Amino acid sequence: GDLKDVGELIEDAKEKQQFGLKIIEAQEEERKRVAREIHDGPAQMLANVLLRSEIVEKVSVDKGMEAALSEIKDLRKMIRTSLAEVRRIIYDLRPMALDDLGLIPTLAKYLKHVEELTDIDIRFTHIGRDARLPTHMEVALFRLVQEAVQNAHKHGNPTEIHVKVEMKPSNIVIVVKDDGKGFDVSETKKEESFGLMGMKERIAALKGELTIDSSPRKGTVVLIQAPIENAFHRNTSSLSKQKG
Amino acid sequence: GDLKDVGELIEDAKEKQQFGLKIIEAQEEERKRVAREIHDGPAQMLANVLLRSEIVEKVSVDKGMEAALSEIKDLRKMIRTSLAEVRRIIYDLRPMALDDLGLIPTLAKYLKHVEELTDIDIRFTHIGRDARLPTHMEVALFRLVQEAVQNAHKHGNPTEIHVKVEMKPSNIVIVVKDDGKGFDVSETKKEESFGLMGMKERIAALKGELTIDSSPRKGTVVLIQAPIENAFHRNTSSLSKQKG
Amino acid sequence: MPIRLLLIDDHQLFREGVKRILEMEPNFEVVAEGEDGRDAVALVEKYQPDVVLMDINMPDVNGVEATKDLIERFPDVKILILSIHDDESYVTHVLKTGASGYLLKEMDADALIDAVKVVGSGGAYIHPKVTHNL
Ligand SMILES: Nc1ncnc2c1ncn2[C@@H]1O[C@H](COP(=O)(O)OP(=O)(O)OP(=O)(O)O)[C@@H](O)[C@H]1O
Ligand SMILES: Nc1ncnc2c1ncn2[C@@H]1O[C@H](COP(=O)(O)OP(=O)(O)OP(=O)(O)O)[C@@H](O)[C@H]1O
Ligand SMILES: [K+]
Ligand SMILES: [Mg+2]
Ligand SMILES: [Mg+2]
Ligand SMILES: [Mg+2]
Repeated sequence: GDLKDVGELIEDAKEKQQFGLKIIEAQEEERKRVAREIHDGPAQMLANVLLRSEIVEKVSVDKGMEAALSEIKDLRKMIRTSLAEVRRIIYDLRPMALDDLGLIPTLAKYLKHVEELTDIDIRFTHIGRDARLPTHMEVALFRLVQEAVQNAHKHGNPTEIHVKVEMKPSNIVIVVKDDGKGFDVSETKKEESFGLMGMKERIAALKGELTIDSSPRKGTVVLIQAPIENAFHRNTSSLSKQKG
Repeated sequence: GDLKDVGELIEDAKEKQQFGLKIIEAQEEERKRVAREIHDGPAQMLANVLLRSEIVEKVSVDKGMEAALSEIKDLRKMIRTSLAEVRRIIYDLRPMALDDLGLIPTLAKYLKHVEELTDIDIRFTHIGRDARLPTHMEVALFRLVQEAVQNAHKHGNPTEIHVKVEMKPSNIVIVVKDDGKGFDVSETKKEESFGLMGMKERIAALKGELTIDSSPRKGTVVLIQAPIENAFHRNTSSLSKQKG
Repeated sequence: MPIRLLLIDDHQLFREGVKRILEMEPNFEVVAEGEDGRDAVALVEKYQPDVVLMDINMPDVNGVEATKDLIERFPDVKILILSIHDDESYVTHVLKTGASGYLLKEMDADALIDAVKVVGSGGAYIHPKVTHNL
């Protein structure tokens, strides 16, 4: 190879090195965050519920049945709150719907959730099949859409995001389009774009393609394409087929 | 650069790519595992507790407070069990002692835990200071020892593992020595040694050194060295110093 | 003379529960509450409590650091740690820093009351569940 190729190769190698370390760090950060969330949420709540149940007993002795019953009501409220929190933690880790129901329902729910939490109008269009795909593919596609949507929300300040999924027999095409600020794709510094790098890694693993079309003030279109291996037939609608 | 360099660079870039992808996959696996653990353990348990707490109200009306209080006692037992499980989940993610107490107490506990779970005698020697180090350093050193100990356990079939930590003012030296099978370090295939690669990434980030000395039937010695930056003085003993 | 107590924990709901149990005791008085190790130092200075009930994991300055600092500055104050963690590493570490007691947050009400009385009168208290871990 000529000099330019070598330079590029060195760049590439450096980038990858940075990337490995960055993911290790991101993983540790996530572990810390989740450990703390569980510690501050469910663990404290459980201790709390134990304490409250002691109060029920004391109150029933000191103040009688009426008061004890009202304590029990409080207790139940606390248990309900912890349960909701536990569910949120689980969902943030990995929507279990991904394993239970597949990509399309999980995306629908995720996008609805983002819409509720933000001022953004989110449109979700699904064309074609709603078939189950191999797990690693469903996870990767979900994360790709998640990153694209998060980027639109974090950086683009859009009024609308449109997510379109078309599932054909032999490939899947997903478009995430926002009407936000846009950005100069060629100007993103590789060392700082770990979100985009992660997307590239994931799409490479799927042997698919990722195109980002954006320019300042024009909004952003993220195009995700991946082949569905022919050998794979996992149909959601039929349990017997899955077994057979 | 000559042809060999380019070839090596490509190799290196490929390896790193593989490595990055492998960590992404490992992270997804971990998320899934934790989500499932929480779902199957604490979440189920809380749902159960919630259900049972409804019965408490009924019981108190139908059979009186005595019976209701005895129901609550049962509930308390269930909650204690979930709390134990929640603790384990937190610990597996990231020992919070690492943040609360620092490296030395966390290692002591971890090694005792491994000793209890296996047939291996584990000796832990700590020489020098027990100072707090920067968080990223405490985490990296803990993970390095954890990987070395897990490797000894998984691959070496040793009767003893000796972990020695020497904390000097300007650097830290950790030795993990096992009397197991040993292995030919030069023969490990890079594509399959993600544990060792992760160790190298982590030690590089610490600007430290990692040496593995092993040969078949001779046991393994892992030597970890890392500088402690002079600027850093985080003394556990004084709150006022931290403020000032 | 009532035993004067200070509660330090970043979880308000938990403080509430502890406070309610403590205040059912005729001889206990909760004089103040705080949610961080920094609060602990300021509040001890202001209220001179007999016993501080101290959480470990708190956002800014944790209970271990706060305990060391309190013992250094106010040698008479007694500290009772209230924690989620049942590892012996926590217990030994915390007792070394000068705390007088270690109680798990899953305690029952009687244990809480006992622990406060023991620590308040100069004794040491360790949660029965962790003593046999030691
Ligand atoms: N939809 C978008 N609208 C506007 N700018 C975008 C959009 N997507 C990406 N960008 C720009 O590209 C940069 C790189 O994105 P990337 O996802 O790699 O990093 P990040 O989102 O800043 O950080 P991370 O994803 O690691 O949290 C962003 O900082 C932003 O400037
Ligand atoms: N202490 C040891 N004793 C004997 N063999 C070892 C020891 N440490 C490493 N090895 C050998 O080196 C190989 C590479 O180790 P490495 O930690 O990279 O991978 P792994 O442990 O097989 O998988 P992973 O760490 O990804 O779970 C191991 O498969 C094993 O053959
Ligand atoms: K705690
Ligand atoms: Mg991003
Ligand atoms: Mg390994
Ligand atoms: Mg706390």
